[in-house]
Amino acid sequence: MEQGPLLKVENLSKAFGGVQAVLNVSFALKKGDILGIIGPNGSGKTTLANLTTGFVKPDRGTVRFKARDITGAPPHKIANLGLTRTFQVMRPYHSLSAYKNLIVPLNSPRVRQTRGGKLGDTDAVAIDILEEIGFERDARVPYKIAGSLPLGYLKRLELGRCFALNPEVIICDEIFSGLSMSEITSMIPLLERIQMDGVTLVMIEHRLRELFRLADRVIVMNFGQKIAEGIPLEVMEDPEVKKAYLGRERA
Amino acid sequence: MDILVYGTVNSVTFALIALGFTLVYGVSRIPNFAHGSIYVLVGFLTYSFINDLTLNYPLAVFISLIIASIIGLIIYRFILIRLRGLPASEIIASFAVGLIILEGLRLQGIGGFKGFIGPFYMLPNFIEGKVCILGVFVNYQRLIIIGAGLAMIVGMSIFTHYTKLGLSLRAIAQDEHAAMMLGVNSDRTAMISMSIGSALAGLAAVTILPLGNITPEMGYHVLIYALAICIIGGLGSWWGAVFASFLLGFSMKLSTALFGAMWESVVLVGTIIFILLVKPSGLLGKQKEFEERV
Amino acid sequence: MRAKRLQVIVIMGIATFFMSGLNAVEVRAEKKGEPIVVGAPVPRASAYGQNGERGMILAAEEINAAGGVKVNGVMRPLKLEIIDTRDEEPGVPTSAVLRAIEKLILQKDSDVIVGGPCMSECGMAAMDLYARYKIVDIVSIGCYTPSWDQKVAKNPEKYKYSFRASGSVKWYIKEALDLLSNINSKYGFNKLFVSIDDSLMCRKAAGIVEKLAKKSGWDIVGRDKHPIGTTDYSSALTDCKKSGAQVMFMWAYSPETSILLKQWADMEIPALPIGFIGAAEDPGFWKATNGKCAYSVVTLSETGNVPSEATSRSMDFYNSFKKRWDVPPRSTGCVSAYEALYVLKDAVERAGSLEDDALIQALEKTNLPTVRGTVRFDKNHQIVYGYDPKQSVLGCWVQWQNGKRVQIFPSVAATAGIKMPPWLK
Amino acid sequence: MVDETRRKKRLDRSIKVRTEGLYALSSWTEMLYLILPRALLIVGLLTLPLLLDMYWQRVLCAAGIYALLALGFDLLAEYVGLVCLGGAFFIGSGGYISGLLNAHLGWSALFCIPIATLGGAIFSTLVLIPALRLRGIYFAIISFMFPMFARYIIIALSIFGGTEGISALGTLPNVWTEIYLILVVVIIALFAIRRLVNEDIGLILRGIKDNDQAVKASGINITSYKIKAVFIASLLGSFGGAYLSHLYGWLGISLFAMDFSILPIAASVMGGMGTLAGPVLGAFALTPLSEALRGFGQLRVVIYCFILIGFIVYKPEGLLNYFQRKYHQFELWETV
Repeated sequence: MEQGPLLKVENLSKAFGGVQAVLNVSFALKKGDILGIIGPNGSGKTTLANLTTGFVKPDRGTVRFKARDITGAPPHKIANLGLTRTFQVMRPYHSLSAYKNLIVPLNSPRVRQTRGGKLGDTDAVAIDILEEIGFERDARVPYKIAGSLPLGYLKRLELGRCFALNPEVIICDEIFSGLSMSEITSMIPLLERIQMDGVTLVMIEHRLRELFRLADRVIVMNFGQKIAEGIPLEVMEDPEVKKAYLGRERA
Repeated sequence: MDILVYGTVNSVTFALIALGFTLVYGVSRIPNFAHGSIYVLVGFLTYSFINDLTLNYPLAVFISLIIASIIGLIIYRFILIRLRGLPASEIIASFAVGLIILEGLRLQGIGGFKGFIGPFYMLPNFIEGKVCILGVFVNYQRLIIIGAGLAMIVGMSIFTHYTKLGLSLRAIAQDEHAAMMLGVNSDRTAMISMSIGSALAGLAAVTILPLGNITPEMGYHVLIYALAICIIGGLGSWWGAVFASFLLGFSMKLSTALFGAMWESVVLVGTIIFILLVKPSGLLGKQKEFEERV
Repeated sequence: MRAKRLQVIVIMGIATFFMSGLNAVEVRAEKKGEPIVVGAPVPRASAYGQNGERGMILAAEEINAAGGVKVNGVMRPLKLEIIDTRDEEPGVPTSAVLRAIEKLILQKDSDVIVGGPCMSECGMAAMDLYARYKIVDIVSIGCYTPSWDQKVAKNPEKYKYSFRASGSVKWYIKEALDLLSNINSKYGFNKLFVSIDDSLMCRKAAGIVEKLAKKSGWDIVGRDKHPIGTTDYSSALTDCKKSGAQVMFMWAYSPETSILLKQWADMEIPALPIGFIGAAEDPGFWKATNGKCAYSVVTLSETGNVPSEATSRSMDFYNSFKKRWDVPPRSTGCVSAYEALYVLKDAVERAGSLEDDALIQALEKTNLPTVRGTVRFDKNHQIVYGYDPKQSVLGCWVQWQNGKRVQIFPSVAATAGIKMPPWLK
Repeated sequence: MVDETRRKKRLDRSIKVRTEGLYALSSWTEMLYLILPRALLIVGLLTLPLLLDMYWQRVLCAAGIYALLALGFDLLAEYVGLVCLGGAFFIGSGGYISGLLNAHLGWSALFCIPIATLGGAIFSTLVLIPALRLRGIYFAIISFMFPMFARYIIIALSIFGGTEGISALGTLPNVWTEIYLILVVVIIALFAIRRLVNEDIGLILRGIKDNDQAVKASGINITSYKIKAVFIASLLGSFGGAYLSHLYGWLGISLFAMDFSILPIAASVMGGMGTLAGPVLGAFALTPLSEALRGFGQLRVVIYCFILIGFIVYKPEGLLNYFQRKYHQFELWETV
């Protein structure tokens, strides 16, 4: 049976001062999808993520999550419904050890509910999650101070922070950026596994080749507007998209 | 009419007081809690130069301003430079410097220094006399304040837009790291901003103080006014500060006229709290400022 | 290495400071009996405090020079322990002031406390401290609140340790009204303009004055409340001129009042300024206003702050104060603090000991002729003010005449009559 | 001056390394090594009053109040990221509530203090809630304004005793209750808060300071956690205020004095920000220092400020971090 979309965004717009960061963007997300959002720098991708997850209030438009209007709701409420995100700029709680970073989401109302109000030993739960996300327990990586971890682990930690929340949707904001090829290669199966666990992913990315291996569908943005949507390779043939990307390269 | 004319004078007074503070904060993100003390110090210095050393008035003013800017320089060079980025330490250290100045002015009997105790320290008016504007008597000193205030605002905006030094100040204010990469020396600029800020405090003092008496307690009031205006106006923004000065100047005059003078302070502090709560970015603050504050 | 040396220097510097700082203000005395320690809490940075402190030091020096206080045949010198309470300064909580007083009581082993604190909030709170430590105190600088003697009246047993040698606002208001009546009967003036600082205390006090003045036949023809810090009074003065007032009654403590009086002279307002004008009390006021304060009438609270022949000692006090400090006494707190030590000496000598109950009884029976009259305390331990120097102590209203403050009221102590400005006829 | 061929090297003491893992404790010396500093603090604070004369006992009472404020300040500043310059507001609300209850209803001081502690904390937290979304210097300045606002309101409306305040309030039963009440509360508060910051709530608060966005994205309502933290800090302050008003039997607008806002911060900076025990130590060092300087009369404040600036500039790590380093590490010179 056909289900309604999990996340439905309609006509979102936001202007900062005189700059129209996002204009009339709509998209829908089905459960189990991996949706890619691409576009040149400054095309409004991160703002779109901010608008969807409640960090910035839209000027116009609506966001519906599981048929519920969450437009303008505070971020923590949206997160508790199961829609969360990673951040482009990695800022872990650097004075804490890695697993302690997960204590924060584990204390959220959502986790408490899904685990029946009983958390037990949160530290143990946190370490389990980290191991799942690729922290070698034997090498004592989960116990290291977050500030001292290499970027690859930080990205995983960020993902783990979202994953600990038992989310239905994770919006990943440039999770590949700054990573080496081999790091990305090891990250892709992880994302796939997360998706298999029933988490729907939205990936905001610059690295097109890697994204296309994962994504079912992509949205292309330029100057705050959606210019194309479809199957990855087909979208790239779209003249608008070519113009947006090639035009930039020529400049 | 009364309210209009005196509200304007009041407002320009506030603007004069606040501009130095805004400059320093805008450029170096240092809340200079010694601002009020420097203001008072310049008042007393000028007084002493005129009365004890019998210098003529403009010379006395000039020397005091130089001293003020040197003090600003010293405060930054020897104290604040080591505390950049630690707001609590910056506040404590600059407040302590301010206290040293204020209490030092009152010390008695050290090296024959009598201490500035009592209410009789006044600076002479530049020009005595008054005119009638819109049916209200205004003395020349007040017009001078308005003139000085306008001159300062215009002067500062020319300075920050068209001189190399001013541009580097603005660069630091907008993005410290980028400016440093472009070869602007952040410490040197901050130091200069402190010394200009202190001189501006002094300039405010010599134009405003002839209207009344100089007492060390004024240091605290000046500090509070400066804080208030900068917060309301949006830090680092000239026009914000000017606008906030007018808002406060008039709301205080109005509250005095409507409810009596004891509500003046209530209105002052109430306005600050209200504006910060309702519009945290300050009246003219932009999104960047908003993100910084909330 | 360098840091080490710096450390040593700093530590040594601090140590020297500590040693030199101790006993900074000890009044030299001949070594005979053990000294009587008089704790003196004083806000040293305020004009009133500084003034009171000078009065006390002068008195202690005089008493010690004359041999000290005779207790049971032993001559014991006075040792004044002055402590800076910093009340009247912004940001200082009353608890810090009280702690300073506790230092005097507990650590300096003061036998009695004389002097401040000035601020009413501190003064009232200090009474409980004196009751707690059972130590006699004579309030003699500031703390004019009428609640003080009410508090003693409410619980005389508990607060028996507290005496007040400085006045109460209540009496000063009565004095002001009597002065007004004097003027009324002498010049036939009956139109009053009231100009005050817009502060709670001034409004309250001026309200009482207005009410009582109306009763004694004055017309209140106009009012002006100016916010503290006002620096232009021309509109208020214009109102005053228009209202036809003959007397401008003022209650203002902000220093900017000097500007008001300057403008008063410039505009030749035909109303005599009389009142509680903090700024005009200062001997430097004439110079500060370029002589434009001439004719204004102000109270200095205590006879003796200006030359007067009210009692045999008034002139002596004025002269020796001027000799000791190079400046004439200022006003409030000066004479009372000076006298308080003599009152203490007298009471201790009569009691023959420093034991509380004996001392309190002796103080209650005080009947000591001194600078501003005869010191007596009423049943609430409040010094008795009045117009007869043989029964009570006298206040002091002066007028600025030819660069000097000249006493014009109470009549017994007056050295001149009121002069009217030429533009007031 | 500085010898270029040598440099200072710091190494952990071996016992520190051995005692780090909690399960590895094997000998009494190791236990002692861990317990000694804590025991020293508790025993030191509790025996101090027995060694001091009455005046210094009173100073200790005041130091205790500043210690509570400093503790609250440190908690808010270093664990939540709220630099609160409004300590006086907590003192004032606690002091006024307790004092008014005592003066008007005649309840005893020992009964009023707990009520006022709770009441004052609830009141000041409610008032501060709208300001909680502000950050950094903006929160600092608005919190600095609140005590002044309260003061002006009391003066303007002439309520609660107006400018003169109310005196002759009930005091505590005896000197020993006075001093041990505050010391015990300080010790309990210190250890309770040290414990708290290592619990989950403490981690979340630290998370808010480090990166509030991520905390929001983790489904945590940061405002409610900030409120909790402010409530805890204001509990400490309100207790201090309530206690103060009964220590001297007085209440007045100077309960909102700037000293109560500024001094605790100085104590925290001096003691070592973020260590919790440091600010307490700082308060117990700074208050007596300020009293010891009274001998200088007016010079006191000037000298005091110089010492303070010296500390901030030349020993910015603070006393506690310095001692900690000396305790845990040794230094040696090595040639380069």
